[in-house]
Amino acid sequence: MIKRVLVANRGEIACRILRACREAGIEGVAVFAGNDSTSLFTELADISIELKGEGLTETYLNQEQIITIALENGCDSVHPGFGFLSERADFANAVIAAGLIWIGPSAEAITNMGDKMTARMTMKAAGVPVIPGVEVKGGLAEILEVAPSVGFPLLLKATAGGGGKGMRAVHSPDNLEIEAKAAMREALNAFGDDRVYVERLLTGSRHIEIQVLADSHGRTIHLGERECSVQRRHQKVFEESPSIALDAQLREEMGEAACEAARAVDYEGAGTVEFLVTPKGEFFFLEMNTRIQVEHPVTEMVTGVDIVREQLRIAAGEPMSCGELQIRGHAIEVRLYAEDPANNFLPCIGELAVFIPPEGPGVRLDTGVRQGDSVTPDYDPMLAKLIVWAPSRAEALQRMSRALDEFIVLGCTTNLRFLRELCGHPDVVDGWTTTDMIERLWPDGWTPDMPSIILDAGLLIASACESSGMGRQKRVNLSTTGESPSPFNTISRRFP
Amino acid sequence: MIKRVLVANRGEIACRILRACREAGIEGVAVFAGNDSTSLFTELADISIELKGEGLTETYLNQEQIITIALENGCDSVHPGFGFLSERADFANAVIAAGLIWIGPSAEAITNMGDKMTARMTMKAAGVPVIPGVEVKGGLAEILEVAPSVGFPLLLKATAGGGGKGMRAVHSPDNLEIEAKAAMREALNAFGDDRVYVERLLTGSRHIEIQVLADSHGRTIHLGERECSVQRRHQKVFEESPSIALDAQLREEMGEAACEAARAVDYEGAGTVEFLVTPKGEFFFLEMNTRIQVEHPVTEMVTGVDIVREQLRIAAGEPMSCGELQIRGHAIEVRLYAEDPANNFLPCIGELAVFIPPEGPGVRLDTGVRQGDSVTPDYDPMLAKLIVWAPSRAEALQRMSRALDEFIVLGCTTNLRFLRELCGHPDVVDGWTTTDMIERLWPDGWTPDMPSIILDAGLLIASACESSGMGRQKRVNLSTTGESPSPFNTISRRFP
Amino acid sequence: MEFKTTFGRVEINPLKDGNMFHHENLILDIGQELWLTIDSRRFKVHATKVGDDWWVHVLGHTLRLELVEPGASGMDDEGELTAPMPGKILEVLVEEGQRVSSGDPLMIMEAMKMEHRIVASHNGIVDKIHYSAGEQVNQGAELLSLSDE
Amino acid sequence: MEFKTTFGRVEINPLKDGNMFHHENLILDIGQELWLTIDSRRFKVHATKVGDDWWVHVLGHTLRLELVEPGASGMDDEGELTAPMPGKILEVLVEEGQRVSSGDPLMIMEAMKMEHRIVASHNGIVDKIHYSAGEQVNQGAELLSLSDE
Repeated sequence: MIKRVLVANRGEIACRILRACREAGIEGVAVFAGNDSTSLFTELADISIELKGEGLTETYLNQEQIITIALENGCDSVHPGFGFLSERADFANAVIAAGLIWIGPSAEAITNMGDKMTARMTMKAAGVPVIPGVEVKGGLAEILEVAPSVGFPLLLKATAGGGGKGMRAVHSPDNLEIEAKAAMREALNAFGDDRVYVERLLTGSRHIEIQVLADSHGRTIHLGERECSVQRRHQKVFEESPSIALDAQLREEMGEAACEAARAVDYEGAGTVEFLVTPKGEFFFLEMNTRIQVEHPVTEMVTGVDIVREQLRIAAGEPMSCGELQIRGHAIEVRLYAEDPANNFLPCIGELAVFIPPEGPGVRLDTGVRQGDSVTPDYDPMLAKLIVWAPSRAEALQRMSRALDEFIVLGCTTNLRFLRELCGHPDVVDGWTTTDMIERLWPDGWTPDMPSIILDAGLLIASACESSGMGRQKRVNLSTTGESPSPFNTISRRFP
Repeated sequence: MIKRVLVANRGEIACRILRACREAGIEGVAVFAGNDSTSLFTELADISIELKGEGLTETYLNQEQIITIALENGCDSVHPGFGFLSERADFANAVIAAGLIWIGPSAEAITNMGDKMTARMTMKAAGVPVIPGVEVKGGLAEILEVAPSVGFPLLLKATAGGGGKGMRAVHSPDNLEIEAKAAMREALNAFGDDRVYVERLLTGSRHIEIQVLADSHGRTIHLGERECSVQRRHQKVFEESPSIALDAQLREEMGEAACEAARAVDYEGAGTVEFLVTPKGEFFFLEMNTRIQVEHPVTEMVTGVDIVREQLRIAAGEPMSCGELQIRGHAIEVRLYAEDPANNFLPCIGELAVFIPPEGPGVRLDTGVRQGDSVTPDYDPMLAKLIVWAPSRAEALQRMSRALDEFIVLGCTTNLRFLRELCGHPDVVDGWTTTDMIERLWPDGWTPDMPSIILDAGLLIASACESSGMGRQKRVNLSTTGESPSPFNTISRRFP
Repeated sequence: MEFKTTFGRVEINPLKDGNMFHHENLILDIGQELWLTIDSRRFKVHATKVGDDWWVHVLGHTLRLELVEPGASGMDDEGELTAPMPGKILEVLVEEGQRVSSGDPLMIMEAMKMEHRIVASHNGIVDKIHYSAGEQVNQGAELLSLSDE
Repeated sequence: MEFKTTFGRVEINPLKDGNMFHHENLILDIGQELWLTIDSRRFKVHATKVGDDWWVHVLGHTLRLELVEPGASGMDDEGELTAPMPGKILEVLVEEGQRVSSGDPLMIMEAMKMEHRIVASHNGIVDKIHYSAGEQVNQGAELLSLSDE
């Protein structure tokens, strides 16, 4: 029985978990760094406690402080979300040692899967195919030595890592050293471990992952696949379920392989097994993410399973509530980033002076921000996940396009227009999505296709507003009666 | 093939239809009265045309003007939404006579079902059971004459009507005359027809309706039931699907009866057959609504069928795209009204100075308003429909409660708190929902259950804000940099 | 400071300390947002002023608190029957000088496409009728007055 | 009025007529909301000013238009390499006086938990290096300057 959960995370995933807790009748305790004191997720918690210190290490990565807060506030469990401490076996152990329930798999499962080399070896032993490559135990020298045997293009990956950090594609030997150093440094900063391994870069492949759930009553199931091929900088921007590349047989084979992978490490909870699928339909194990995944909503929408709520049930020792796998319709997620796609997708900062999400049937927004919030360099630049469901893939793309047309963000550059054009691109419409598709479609980088009438209109609007003194006007009268609402309208609004 | 639809409606249903058009690649033309010139639905249209004139009769009920606008703007079809002209056979005929496609059933089907007396007779002939009652052909005198034979309590219903207008419950002969006059007058104002009929009031019954779809390729199907028992002033406030009162056999019997009803009038398009179901499981035909229904979203969420999009397909002569009926999970809708439940649910007006809808998984909001809009006496006081889906009824109620907790509306009295208490009431949790449940649970009217600490907190907040000059302050600085966003933040925001 | 609430008039004078306001075990922090602390738990709250009314949202409850200007009469309006919303008078059911009992229907008005009945709030005599059938009325307009017997 | 856009500097001087502004076949109505009319179709548009930048949303496109104050220099910044966002310099790969080619990596900085490489925008000589490894930089800070050969 779980009664009070500490959510050791922030932003949209903290909101997601806190809402699930509220629905389950479980109290949610948020912890927040000083610069998050007015963030949305702190509003959704039953109790919000400030983390002392500055920077990630002293706050969201501070295991001791988080566990102390959990104990002082009567929590019986800890949900780590994704990122941060979610794949830290030592944290899982510390949580359990403190007498709390860890909402996730065992520390052993995290260790076995979190270390990519161990995971490769475990999977090989379990008969799951892995990508050709070399596990590097030494440092830079060994990378330089083994790279030629793997061949170019190759991929350097942080052994301890995930989320694109410490990952570098190397297309020729000329860049190998500088990329290897960068990958090792990023890996060290992100995961405290600079080990890197070298893998063949399988171009033209699809990134397809299987969601698995396993409870303590011996049941391990899969919830079908997510296709997450469309990536830039090795981070996903467009995810969908089901994948058009899978037929029922391949889905069952990959689903069974994923369940095997989970069983091989006595997995409990929600996890994701990632595969690369080649154009020929071969699939290779990439890694297992031993936590809830950013893109879990697409699976929730096609299967009808509330994955976060099942996590809570499983951690409490209850059996999963979901029945037979039942996939219905099609779901797509796009990730709204504060980044400039016209400048190599470089992150941007700014102020969400206007942030108006789309509405209407079949649209879900998972976000941790609302109008008025600032986008700072302190945290990940993902602003929101926009997810749609529709009876068919074609209708889901149409719905996503409609929703993106309604979405308005002013004050910070985002990839909104890029996502909109992506949804209308013939290759996406046809389903020809591969991990290198952004480079393939826009080899010289993406620039917005802006008709001159749009630029003219923009100039007209800006100049008219400026010359009307709108930029310095103190207040605009909202009502027709002459009574103005308080400025608290502005400061109190929320778009969760 | 439909290419450009005129939407002859306003508010949330116009938004719903315009979004469906956008997704289907069909252009949407909105028509709006002068007092709707900045309403949300006009933004969602490809073209928005102002209706000349004042009042409903000269604008949204002005058939001639609407058809002229459709022709002048190259429309090939008209969608009437619900209310307004949606059940006017003469309008359907005029649209067709103008060479346009009518997105709805034939004028004959509307006439047969719209006139409640004819509908009763048609259903009797088709073998569908109807409620004991008397069809009145004369006026007030005949009502007074036949009432005793029906017995009290009885229900007076507008023959031409729907939506609670012209409907009056009469519990004793003393009130009969005044109620009959009121019902006739309301009916005349709302439908241009003051005929009323007299029916036995079946207390303790459930209001259950079956959604049907029929295309021009000979296929007539049902999409399961909606339970709409929880009503005040004969208008629904809480709807759900599926109903716990139906087992698979009763669902199939009622579904078959509904399809029979549709076939009896050669129905095409989306329609709803309403039944009263007694505690013993007998069901009686109430009426058929020959249009899209306010509460259609709950059916969409459990069946995965996009009913509005199917309407567009059917009107274009295409077959329905939906396959076998597949009901998954549970959906609930509540209607947010500008009304004071503590004052007999009397409508209220005001300004939506703050309007912050809930977000998160499984939540859908269908609304035509956003923050800053005024609620006027000109139109129906329904502000929004909040719909949730979850794997089970218990989880759907928990999710609805969570969503209502997040919903914030300031500046106009609403039934928000009433809905929140309703969702937590043991009778609702147990599913003991009957058409008279609000009178049963709150015989002396509902008043909010407000702990004294809430009142204290409210007073503290109001006095602190007032004494800080917040009520007259010109602007609040949103950003941390000293740069303020323009007041256009305020005027340009939208919460569709 | 005094407010009219649905539970009557209440006076409150919180202690101010910078951006913090105190009242019994409640602390309100007025910064860019409003945060209320109750027994060391903090909650985001919302407030806006429309006309003389403060609208407050706190812990799922919505309150409308009408500010009473200092010096304003402490009397509530009595004996007046006002239009609950703008609309049209359809029928006047009584005459001036007529004796009525609490609950008797006095007028019928139409607004938001529904009919609403104006009923006597107490026993009395119809003193004055201000509108006749067919007339438009604004919200809060005094429709008729009842004197006590 | 002059604006810096991603397509260069543009001057625009719309005609004003009450709340209506005209430019070629475009009409903007500035009231409580902004409505743009193009060939008799009307569209809701959105605008807000943050600092010197007007942000505009029109027909699915988002524009950032920097207002150029009258009399301001018409020169764009040239030869300067600025920090694209706030962050920390991790490594300086060149020295002052060094000749570099367009595309050569010059510095590596870290921000938002990612590494970003600062590369030479054109062939030239490193004139001045303003930051060394380990230093924090603000967005827009000039990191180093390149002179043309």
